[in-house]
Amino acid sequence: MDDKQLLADYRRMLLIRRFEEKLDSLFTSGVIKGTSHLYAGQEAVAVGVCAALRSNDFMTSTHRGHGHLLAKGADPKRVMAELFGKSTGYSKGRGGSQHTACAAVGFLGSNGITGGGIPIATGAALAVQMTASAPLTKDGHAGRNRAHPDAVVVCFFGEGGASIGMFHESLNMAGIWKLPIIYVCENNLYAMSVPLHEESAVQDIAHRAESYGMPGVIVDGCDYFAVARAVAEAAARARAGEGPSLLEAKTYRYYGHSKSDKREYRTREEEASWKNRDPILLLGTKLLETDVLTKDAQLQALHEVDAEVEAAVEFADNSPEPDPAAVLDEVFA
Amino acid sequence: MDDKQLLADYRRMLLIRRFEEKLDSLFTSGVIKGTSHLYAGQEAVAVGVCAALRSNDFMTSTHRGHGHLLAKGADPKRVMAELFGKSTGYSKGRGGSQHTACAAVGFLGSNGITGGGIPIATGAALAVQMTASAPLTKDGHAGRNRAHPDAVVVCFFGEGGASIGMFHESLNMAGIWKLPIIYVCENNLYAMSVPLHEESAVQDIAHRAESYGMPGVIVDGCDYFAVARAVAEAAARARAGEGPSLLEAKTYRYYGHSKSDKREYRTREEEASWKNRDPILLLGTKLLETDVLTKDAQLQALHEVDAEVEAAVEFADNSPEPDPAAVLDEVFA
Amino acid sequence: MREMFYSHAIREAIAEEMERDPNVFLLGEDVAEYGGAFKVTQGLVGQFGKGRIRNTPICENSFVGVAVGAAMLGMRPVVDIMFQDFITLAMDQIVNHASKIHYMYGGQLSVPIVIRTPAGGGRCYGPTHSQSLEAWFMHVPGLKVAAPATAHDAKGMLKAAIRDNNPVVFVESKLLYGQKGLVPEEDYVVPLGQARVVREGEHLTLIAYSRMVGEAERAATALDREGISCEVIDLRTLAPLDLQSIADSVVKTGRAVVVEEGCLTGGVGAEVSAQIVENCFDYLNAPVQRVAALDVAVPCADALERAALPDAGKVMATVRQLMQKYG
Amino acid sequence: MREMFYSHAIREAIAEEMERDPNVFLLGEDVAEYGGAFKVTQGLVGQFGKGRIRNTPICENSFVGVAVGAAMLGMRPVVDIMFQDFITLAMDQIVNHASKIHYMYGGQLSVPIVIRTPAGGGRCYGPTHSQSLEAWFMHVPGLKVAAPATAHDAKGMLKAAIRDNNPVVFVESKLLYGQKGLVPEEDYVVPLGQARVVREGEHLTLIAYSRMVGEAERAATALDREGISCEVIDLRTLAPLDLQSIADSVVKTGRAVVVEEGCLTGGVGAEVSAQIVENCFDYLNAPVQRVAALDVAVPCADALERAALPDAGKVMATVRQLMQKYG
Ligand SMILES: Cc1ncc(C[n+]2csc(CCOP(=O)(O)OP(=O)(O)O)c2C)c(N)n1
Ligand SMILES: Cc1ncc(C[n+]2csc(CCOP(=O)(O)OP(=O)(O)O)c2C)c(N)n1
Ligand SMILES: [Mg+2]
Ligand SMILES: [Mg+2]
Repeated sequence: MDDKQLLADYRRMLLIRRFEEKLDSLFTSGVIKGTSHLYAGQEAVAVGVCAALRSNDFMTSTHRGHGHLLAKGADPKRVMAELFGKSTGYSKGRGGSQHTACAAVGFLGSNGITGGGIPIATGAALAVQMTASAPLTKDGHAGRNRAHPDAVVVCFFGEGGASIGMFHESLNMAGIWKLPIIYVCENNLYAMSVPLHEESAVQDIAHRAESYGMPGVIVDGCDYFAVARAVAEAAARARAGEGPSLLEAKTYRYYGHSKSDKREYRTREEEASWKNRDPILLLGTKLLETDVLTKDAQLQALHEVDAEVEAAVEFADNSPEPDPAAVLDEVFA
Repeated sequence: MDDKQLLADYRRMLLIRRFEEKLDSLFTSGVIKGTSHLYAGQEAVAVGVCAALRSNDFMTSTHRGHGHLLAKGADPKRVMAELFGKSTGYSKGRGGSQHTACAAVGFLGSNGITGGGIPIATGAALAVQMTASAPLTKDGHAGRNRAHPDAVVVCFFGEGGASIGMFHESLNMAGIWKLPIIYVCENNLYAMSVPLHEESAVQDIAHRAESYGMPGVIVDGCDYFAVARAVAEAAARARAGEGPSLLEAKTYRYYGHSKSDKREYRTREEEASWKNRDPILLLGTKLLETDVLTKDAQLQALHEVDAEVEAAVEFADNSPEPDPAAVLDEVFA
Repeated sequence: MREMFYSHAIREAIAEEMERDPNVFLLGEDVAEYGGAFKVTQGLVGQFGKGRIRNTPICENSFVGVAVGAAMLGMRPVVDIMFQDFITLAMDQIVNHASKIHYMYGGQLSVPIVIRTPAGGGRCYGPTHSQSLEAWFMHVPGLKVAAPATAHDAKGMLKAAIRDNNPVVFVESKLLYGQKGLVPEEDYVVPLGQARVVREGEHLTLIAYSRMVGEAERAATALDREGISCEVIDLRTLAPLDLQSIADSVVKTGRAVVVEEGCLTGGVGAEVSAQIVENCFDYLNAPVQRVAALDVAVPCADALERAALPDAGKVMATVRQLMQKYG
Repeated sequence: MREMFYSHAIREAIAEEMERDPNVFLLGEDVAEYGGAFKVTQGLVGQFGKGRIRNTPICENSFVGVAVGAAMLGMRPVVDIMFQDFITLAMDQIVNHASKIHYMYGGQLSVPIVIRTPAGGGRCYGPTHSQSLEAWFMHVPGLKVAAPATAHDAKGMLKAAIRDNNPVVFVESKLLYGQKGLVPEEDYVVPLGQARVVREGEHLTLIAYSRMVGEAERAATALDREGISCEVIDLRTLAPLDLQSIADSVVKTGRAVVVEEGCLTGGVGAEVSAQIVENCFDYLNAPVQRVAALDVAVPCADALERAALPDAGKVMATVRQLMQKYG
């Protein structure tokens, strides 16, 4: 990774953090309705993954999708607008936090159903593989979302999502068909309030990879470099036709599961110990140490992302409400 | 195992074989309608499993359930009557081959949905565990099917059924809760026409046990003794509160998947090689060698089971058709 | 009588039944310490422990299946499906197993489970967290479907459901959880299968269930001032459906409008309408009408969600139009 | 025109669309060498190879999800659900994903998939292999539901479904597979959403789809001899429903009976009945009636199965009764 990318990625992690902190206050103050699941604390995973991807690679996400969206290159303005329920949001206000896609950057959707994105990602990888093995002569419907024959698909899910049948079913198919896909489990120790040991009899999700004939790798989800390295390897494997990988990133979410969560199922000490290894802090320190970043540049980055977040809020705020008369538009394609 | 049980089990395996052979001809000649999945070839699994169980242990089964039913002690007459669609069948003709239960012997049903019995078995094991840990003071509804606190549950499924999400979801729960259950995968190499390597990226289903924190054991499904030994160990584990086990029995079905199957997806050579290690032949030879069985007793056993099968057919044939006017009976309990 | 939240009434029903019958237990995601997504079961784990208030991993089909298996051996599980939208994942165990086991195994086994599940929109949760899918379950023989509209009924019907020997889909309402109602001090049960006349009227029968009962009442109150007198019926149970109560009212008023929060096409209203026509045709002075959600995924944005979902205003508009043409 | 089995017409439609469009591919259990449980896709693997005629492991929800994901990237998967009963396992991917993706993601992505699935009883397969659950899918916005009754329509509608940019649940019939019908030589498409007048009549409209169209025709022929003239309408597509064709006929005859193989309560007939009442009330001379399966799991034994399922005889009985009272 060159310095430019490192700086950009550091900035991207900051952006995600500040975006989520802003959201938290917008929710608390009642400006935004509905619900939301904040990504703060897990930034090194999303940004580390994307550091090793190409822009035309694909991604599916979860209920906790803002970080993934922003890391993949979605416009914070339109993400924020979606959260505000405005017509300028990526989903035109119909989807909200849990149902935002950004096809232009290959982001195939956040997903309100735990595990729901896993088979979808697997199918996207199948489309990529079929496109690669037999270059298609005709365009797909509207040709908009054509798979590139050398693309890989990244599929995010939580360790809670690894309990649902779709995890097993999908990894099995990917293993049999040797699909170009990287399954990334963000193990943040809790599914809502349920701790890992009540969700799974084993503590490492990555070991399940053996059941599907693919490599399983555990990485430190607070370490941007570790994540990027592991994904680069998995992506190379996938592009070489060697099939899928399962990565497990050990990580932690700073906020409650959703806005109504008081976090009574975990201790403030546990939270503090994770915050000691804050992914942005870790990367920043490293970049300062290696002179990629200066204190000044760091401050400037913070100012810039704050401005970007403010601009997003302003954009969202000033955007028009969706027209209720158009509620039935686009039910069918 | 004492000689008496060995002889009884040998006879039971013969009974299953002859029962299925009879069924095949009844289907071919059009006497029985509907469909059926014959168990011939896999007898050492069902009977070996039951050799290590107590009569008040529980069992769930699959679409291929006749062998399991007969091994668990169901009456061949009433099984046959169910296949004939008669009112004397265990399910009063409503269920047929794929939907037969025999609550009296703890047989919780054959099942038309691949994998459908896996969570049900897991729930039965939970009932057993809850009964054991907190002896219940009141009877359940009608009190008929009460769990015994020291019971174990055996859950049968095929390697094809190990692909469905319920396999993963259920074993995960059993692993977390340390339930008294034995999952027995009968790996007969095909799910209908689909060979193992198109169903799974790995060839041994037993290794998946690691994903759920339970032991996984592979046994020769043609070897009655091997199956019985493995189940005895797993049952002891379960009764001691040490939790679930996954057993994989490598086996083979002699007939096609169902009556319409011409077996074009496998070779006659492969079939012949498995028949060389026929489970009944193997056990018979062993029992003859060790003088548990004599040639005369063997011949007599064959006559007896044939008579039993004939009696079952006669019973079924002479039993009354269900009354169409009663079609709505028992929709609700 | 005490004033009580709908959600607390449900909690009390569970607690009382668990006290009464050691076979009753609860399972689902986050039901223990967290008390469920809507805090309905909060506090129960302190009283009954984690064995009987049992957190599950995220696996709707199989934890419903676990309940089915446990029920077959005499337990009486109460399963929590956090949002009704997730019941899509459990359709196999509900439809192919729970609903059929008693009948298809010749009456040897039964499946006394209750599947509690909050339905409906109005909270800007979006397409996968706002659906009302209960109409599907009316189409499944062997299932009962309950959908109480008040705290009183929520408690009484849940107790009836837990004591029932059959699988019951128990539809709750996210927006009703926070509404209060009067609940008797003493032990009581509201039998499944009995509708309730909420309000008497002459000109037209409004038929609703769950949250839409309140909207129908509001509409009736407003329409009264316009000289249109509506009888309001709360179905309470969708299966079995209390046709007698519906017919008694429609025979009297000659007009009916069915109100539901689910999508119009193929909804509960279709069945109710068909049964009214089959049984009261000679008494009908007007076509049976339906007020329901538009046939669209429930959108997130407030303005869109309000456009998609039915409410008292839409009920009034439909009734006015009907009375104009057939009054 | 050629005489052709319903099953072969389906196979031909798939083959032609796969020839025409390289994005079309097939996936499901045993679809390759085995040709599917009912041999519908037999031979296709020889023509198109295992990449495009793709066996899957047994995992209905996820292989439907795989189709959804592939479709989002421009493929046009045709998914085989071996028995409609197993679609219960795939409800999440169909309802929460396939049907909603286009709308809920703001129109950025679409999901052109076809889910082929044989429904119905009559083969003594028992409760988990005989259901007709298509009514559920009418209740899901964003889905189309097709259910052809003839070889001609099976081919033409499947081609239309494959070319459609939306998810289509394509209901086939186990008992129709072995029936022959005339199929044009040339390429043709039967658009989704257009019903067909099978037979003209004066006194009453019989409305049916899939296998029940034949039963309705048989009933109509027999009733003709008794002086009752029935118009028979084949809905062909359940969603979108061709209300115009239904209304045109009912306005003419003044009476309607809806016939379906699924269970009565909450079935397709309920919706059709409700729409007829809403739109043709002033023309109705009799209550709309429904003929459907009894509300029971389809039992295995022949005598019980026949008692549970509708047929021409039951249609005739209902019509006679109706004409006696409202003739
Ligand atoms: C099928 C389904 N079941 C339950 C839920 C409710 N739910 C939303 S997020 C969540 C926990 C997910 O945990 P995990 O996968 O670990 O992701 P995390 O929230 O920790 O990022 C649950 C239970 C859901 N959305 N979908
Ligand atoms: C959910 C579901 N999908 C598909 C089927 C159709 N089906 C019945 S048996 C079978 C193969 C099962 O294979 P396996 O589990 O290995 O058992 P075996 O038949 O080999 O004994 C299939 C696909 C079904 N019954 N249920
Ligand atoms: Mg988590
Ligand atoms: Mg097999």
